[in-house]
Amino acid sequence: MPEEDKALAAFRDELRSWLEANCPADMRDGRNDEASICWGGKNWTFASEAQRTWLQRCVSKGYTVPTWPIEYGGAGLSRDQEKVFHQEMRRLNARYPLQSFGIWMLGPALLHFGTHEQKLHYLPPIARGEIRWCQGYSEPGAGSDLANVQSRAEDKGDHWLVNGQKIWTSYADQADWIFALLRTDREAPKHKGISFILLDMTSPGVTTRPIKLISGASPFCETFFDNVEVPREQVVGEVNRGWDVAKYLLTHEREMISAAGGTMGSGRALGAVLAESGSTDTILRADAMRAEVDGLAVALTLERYKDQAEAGQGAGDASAMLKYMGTELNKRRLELVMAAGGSDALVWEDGRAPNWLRTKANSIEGGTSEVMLSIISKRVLGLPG
Amino acid sequence: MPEEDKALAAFRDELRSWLEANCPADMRDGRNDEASICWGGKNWTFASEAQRTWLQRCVSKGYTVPTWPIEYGGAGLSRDQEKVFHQEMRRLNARYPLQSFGIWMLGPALLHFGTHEQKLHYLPPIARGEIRWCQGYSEPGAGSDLANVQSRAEDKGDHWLVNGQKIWTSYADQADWIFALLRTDREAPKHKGISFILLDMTSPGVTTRPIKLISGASPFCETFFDNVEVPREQVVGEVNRGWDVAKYLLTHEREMISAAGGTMGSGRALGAVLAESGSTDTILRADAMRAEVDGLAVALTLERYKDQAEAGQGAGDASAMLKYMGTELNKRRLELVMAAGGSDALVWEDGRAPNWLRTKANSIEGGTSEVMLSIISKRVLGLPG
Amino acid sequence: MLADAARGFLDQAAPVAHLRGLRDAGQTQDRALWSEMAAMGWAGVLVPEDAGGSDMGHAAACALAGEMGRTLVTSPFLSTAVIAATALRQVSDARAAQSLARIARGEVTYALAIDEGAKFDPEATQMQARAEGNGFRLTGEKRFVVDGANADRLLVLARTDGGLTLFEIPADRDGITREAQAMIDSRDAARITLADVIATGEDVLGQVDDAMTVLAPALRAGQAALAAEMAGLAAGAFGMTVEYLKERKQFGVPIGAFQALQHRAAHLWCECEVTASAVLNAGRMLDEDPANAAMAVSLAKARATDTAQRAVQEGVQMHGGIGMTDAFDMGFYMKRARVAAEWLGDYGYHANIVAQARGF
Amino acid sequence: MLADAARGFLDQAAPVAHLRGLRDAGQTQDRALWSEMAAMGWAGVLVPEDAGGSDMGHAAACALAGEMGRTLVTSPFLSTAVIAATALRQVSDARAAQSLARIARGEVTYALAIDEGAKFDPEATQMQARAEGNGFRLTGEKRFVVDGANADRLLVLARTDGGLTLFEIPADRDGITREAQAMIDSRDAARITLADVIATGEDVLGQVDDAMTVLAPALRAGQAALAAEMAGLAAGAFGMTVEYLKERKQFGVPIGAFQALQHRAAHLWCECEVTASAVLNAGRMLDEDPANAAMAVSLAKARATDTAQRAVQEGVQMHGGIGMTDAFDMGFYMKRARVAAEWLGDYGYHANIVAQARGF
Repeated sequence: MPEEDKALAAFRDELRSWLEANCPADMRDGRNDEASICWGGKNWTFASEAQRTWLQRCVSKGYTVPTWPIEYGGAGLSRDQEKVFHQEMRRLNARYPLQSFGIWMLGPALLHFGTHEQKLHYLPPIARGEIRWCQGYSEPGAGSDLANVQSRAEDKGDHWLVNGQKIWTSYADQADWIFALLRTDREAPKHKGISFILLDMTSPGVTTRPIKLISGASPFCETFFDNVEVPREQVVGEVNRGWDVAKYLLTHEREMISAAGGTMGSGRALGAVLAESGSTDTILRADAMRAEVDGLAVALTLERYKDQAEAGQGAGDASAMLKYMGTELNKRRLELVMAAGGSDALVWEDGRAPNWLRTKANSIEGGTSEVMLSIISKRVLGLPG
Repeated sequence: MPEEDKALAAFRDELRSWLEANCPADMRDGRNDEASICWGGKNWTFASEAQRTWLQRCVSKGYTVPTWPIEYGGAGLSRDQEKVFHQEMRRLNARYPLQSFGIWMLGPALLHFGTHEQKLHYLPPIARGEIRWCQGYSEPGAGSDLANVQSRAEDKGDHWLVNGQKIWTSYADQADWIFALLRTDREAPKHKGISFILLDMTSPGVTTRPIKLISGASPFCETFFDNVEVPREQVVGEVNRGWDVAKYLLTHEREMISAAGGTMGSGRALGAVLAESGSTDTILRADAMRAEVDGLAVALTLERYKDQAEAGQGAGDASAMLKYMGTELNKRRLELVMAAGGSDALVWEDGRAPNWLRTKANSIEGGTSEVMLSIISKRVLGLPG
Repeated sequence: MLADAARGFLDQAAPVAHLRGLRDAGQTQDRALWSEMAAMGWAGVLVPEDAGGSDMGHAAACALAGEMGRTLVTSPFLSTAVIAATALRQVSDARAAQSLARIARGEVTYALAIDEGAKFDPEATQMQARAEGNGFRLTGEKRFVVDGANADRLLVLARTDGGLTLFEIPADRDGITREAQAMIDSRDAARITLADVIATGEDVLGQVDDAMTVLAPALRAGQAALAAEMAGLAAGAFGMTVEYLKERKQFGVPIGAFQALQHRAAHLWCECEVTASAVLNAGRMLDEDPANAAMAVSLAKARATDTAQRAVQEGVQMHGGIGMTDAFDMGFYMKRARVAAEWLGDYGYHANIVAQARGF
Repeated sequence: MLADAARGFLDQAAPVAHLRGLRDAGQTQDRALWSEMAAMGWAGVLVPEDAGGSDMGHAAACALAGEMGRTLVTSPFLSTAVIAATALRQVSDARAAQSLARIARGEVTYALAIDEGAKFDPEATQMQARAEGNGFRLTGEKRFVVDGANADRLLVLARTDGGLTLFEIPADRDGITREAQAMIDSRDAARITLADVIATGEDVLGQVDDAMTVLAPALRAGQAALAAEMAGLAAGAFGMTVEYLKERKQFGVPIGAFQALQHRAAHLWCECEVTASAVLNAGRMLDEDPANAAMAVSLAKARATDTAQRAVQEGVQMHGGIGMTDAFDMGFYMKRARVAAEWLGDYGYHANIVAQARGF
């Protein structure tokens, strides 16, 4: 066995022992639905003692953000180690100890664009689940035209004065801080006058209003800024260059959302869903077979792109493909889960319907499928217009 | 029974007896493939004595063009009688005695736009299968932009002088006459300077060259006009208003092509194809079931639009729907026939492959599927742009 | 004509906001609305004239159902005026005539209790109707009984010694427990338990051990009308979507100017047109040749299920974020399309009937 | 690296025009081209180094097959260098080693004779191998024997007393009649009749009654390489289509500026990328964990079949009339995609293997 493989095997052994010894029994059910997720934050109420214990133990090892550098609260794992980490987590059917927009979105942005001071200040509290972040990108009426930012941050010398409105801010009503795109130069072309700014949601002048969705849940809010004062240094990257940060994060977000569909390879096979339903329906079976074939292949594609990213080839515009294929697949998959469930799945309390309806937003949020296809068409294929 | 129904029943009885007595046994195999069709024309060689007899007997009753007026060689049937006619033909599995672009295309154009003299002159020879027509619309490089007509007919007083080139002229090498779109005013806007002109293919200066297709067959030609002189009166409709005739015929052609897919309801069910193959493949079966459901519904739609046309509501732009759905369906259907046939169908002599490949042209000729969708989008739905 | 009049009435009396209002109030029926419909002859659309009905036939019933689908009207129309009325018409006795007359007057509502598993499958019925004296004792559980929580009377399919038997009983008979389910389409569906419920010979609709003579025509009528409702639903969702494409602007132009959306909208319109043909054909066949209408009905239900799902999926996607909000109506269409897809047989169930009729 | 070099060579030596030339000349093989490939180590890609091979593994074989798919290269690569070589490698005797060496030198070509019906189904093999003395007598008919008219030797699957047995015999042995079929993809496939053909124990590859130990790995290797060829074919057809979208003008603009076509092209690219992942994974699994590679291989063949068909259908449609002409290359892609779809198991066959592995 080459030296490298030996080191990896040793890491696996050590990790496996640690997980066996430290993951509470109640955290080994593999659940990842709304009710079981630990989001963290100042106002977080743990659903169980096991959830609290599991978070604390993972924090102590840096396992909430395994690939982040150790000095920012991570475990500094390599890509190969990360794969082992996920494999071992799955082997134990362990829940993820913490999930958050801080981990998924702001963290990567800060790691790429932030100053050392910003990283030291903001990342560890994210890794520890102490500060919960939300994302302020979309504005009413802007839709897919994300650069159409009207909310503005005026330069008042030592602070920014923020006014405007955001929409589709996920869990803004429960978040402690928000990272937002704000217009800092109204004269510049659309993409050139935007900055990426961090705001404390408890600042005077910030209010939120949940938006009720067709699933009955309210994961999104409208967020209003009324003369909010924001310290000057809370800009990430250069002033008026926030669109660069946003683009970077959009790519990241696409990969994240596509993972929802892409994890099918490791998740629950449609075969099990179908077998459980006892259905002998030819059409349903054929559709599920196709979806399973496609799901496995999309999952492999996600892995392939992650490997390429590790090797220094970022997915770049191709992340639009992952987002598009992953979310469209997830919609198909949940349609099949509903069909397999028959009338049982049509009752709210059954729980399948909200998940099904939630998937419909996957191909809209973080850039619609249509926007993804246009990105591919123009930037990957080089088609005109 | 109402008076009307009684008359129809009497017509059915009479027709049934006539068909039983007159349709030769060899013409009762329901075949409609290339090898069995009777196209007629000056150079036509009957494939069998039965084919000749069947044509002659039908001509004597006007049954080659059952809905045309009697004075032009038809049987003057009403829409209800026409339905009965097709039902009784199908009941006997009778072949159609004659098929031709004269019947499908030029006839309807002349009935609508021609003078009484033109009708008397051109229609009866079509009905009798004496003159075979082809259609000269497309030009090299014009593609879907049919009004992009470069071939021109110059006004020389008593005659037109025709120069240019047509492409995709079906069976031009076997046709006696051609109806063509030719530019008669080079200054006018694109759609305004075109005339619909009839040409004798034996005129000096007309040459044809067959185009070999991927199916191995050559149903289409390139046709060249080199200083061809055409008598002045051989224009249908007004000079420079040929686009009106063309549009009318395009609608007609769409319905005709869509019928290929649309007759599935009366044609061979995919179930029989599948049963014969002995396949137990879930995917193939499910796809065939879906195609059968869709095929029956498209066939009903074709009937519904024909009924509306009879009631005075022309299908108009909606014919684009019939064309689009019919041809796309036919492509799906032949893909399934090939899949059911397995490796047997992959040998040229088996005969299924040429039919399969031929269907690929259905969604291109007579206006592509994309053109049909754009027509629907703009003219039916009123979407902008 | 009928459809136009119905549309005019429903646009006023029962737009989607009416369903929203009922839902927000925690209700699943509006008896006053049903009385108005009855007064217009809708409740009696399939009731013979001598029983006080308008006897307009299945094509007309489908036309009404289509209009109701367009604005997601909640009413006992399908369960009572279509399914129960058709079942009762198969029986020519005075009691049935009386029941039909009450249906036509809007005085009584019905629900059809068949399903016991998660999928429509009448032949799999296990509910026991044990013979006792001159009558029966019914025991078992029915699921997904559409309109079951509000209905006055139930049509219950149960297994007797020699086959299946259809019972017509009041919904409040001793031993019956009804549990209203919170359905995603905000309509009435119930889980109904029968514990040793007494049924006499008089409660049998049609003949003992021969439910299908009465039930099969009723099911076909219901399936055709449900297909019509779904085709109307698809048209309603599609209409909303086309309007939105014309008015909503992105990147400075109406999104309906984007060719990719144009072609998808055009395709969807084609699907709606083709489905409309299948639905019209089903209604016509039920009126003209009911004995041979099974394939036509299944064709309509299969096509309508498929088209409605496409229409709502494209509807939500083309509306973007707003389509996902409860404040917007598209979600109601999506949820109803899902429930209607399952009721009285899903796509696969009906496609299979078509396939068998076509020699698969 | 390997793929880039291969592409450079094939673009010169075997563009689609090469296949067209063979077809127009009524031929289905080019032995000179195969010799060149052998000289580059391609014929021995799966032959051990001590038998003179380059032993580059399945991932490399798939990479080569992918490049051949791109320009529809006609060669004995799959039948000989992949399938036969993998079968022979399962046997560790001197004869097999000798055969492998001859394969690596490009001296001998093989064809795999399994199918007897219209669909791939090895277990359904009926060809009789009757025991006689120390040997066998083979009688029966094989269909769709790819490369069978030109091959020097045949791998024949037949039924022996206790199961299936794989025979490795010269194609010109007494009693063998080969009938070349005019295939739509203009390649070699034959119908082969065996009438009382003598086979000795030496002709058995592996053990009597146990064909699958040798055949199964060979089939998986062939299926993976065929999937790679189809993925390459899809990429080739797609590349032609994208170029055409950029250059062809209609209504005054390049047709690639029409958003509806853009989105379809973008979708097709996504499908190609996803299929590429499945193909890469199949090659890797065959190299790293061959015992557990079955699902990965079937996943690749299913995806590649689906993607290739999409690519050629969109390719013909987007090219309009010209795509239908024989003078244009797209038709060759369409016809090869159809044949490759059937060879070694179609979409349904492989999707079913995936489904079973996933608990369906």
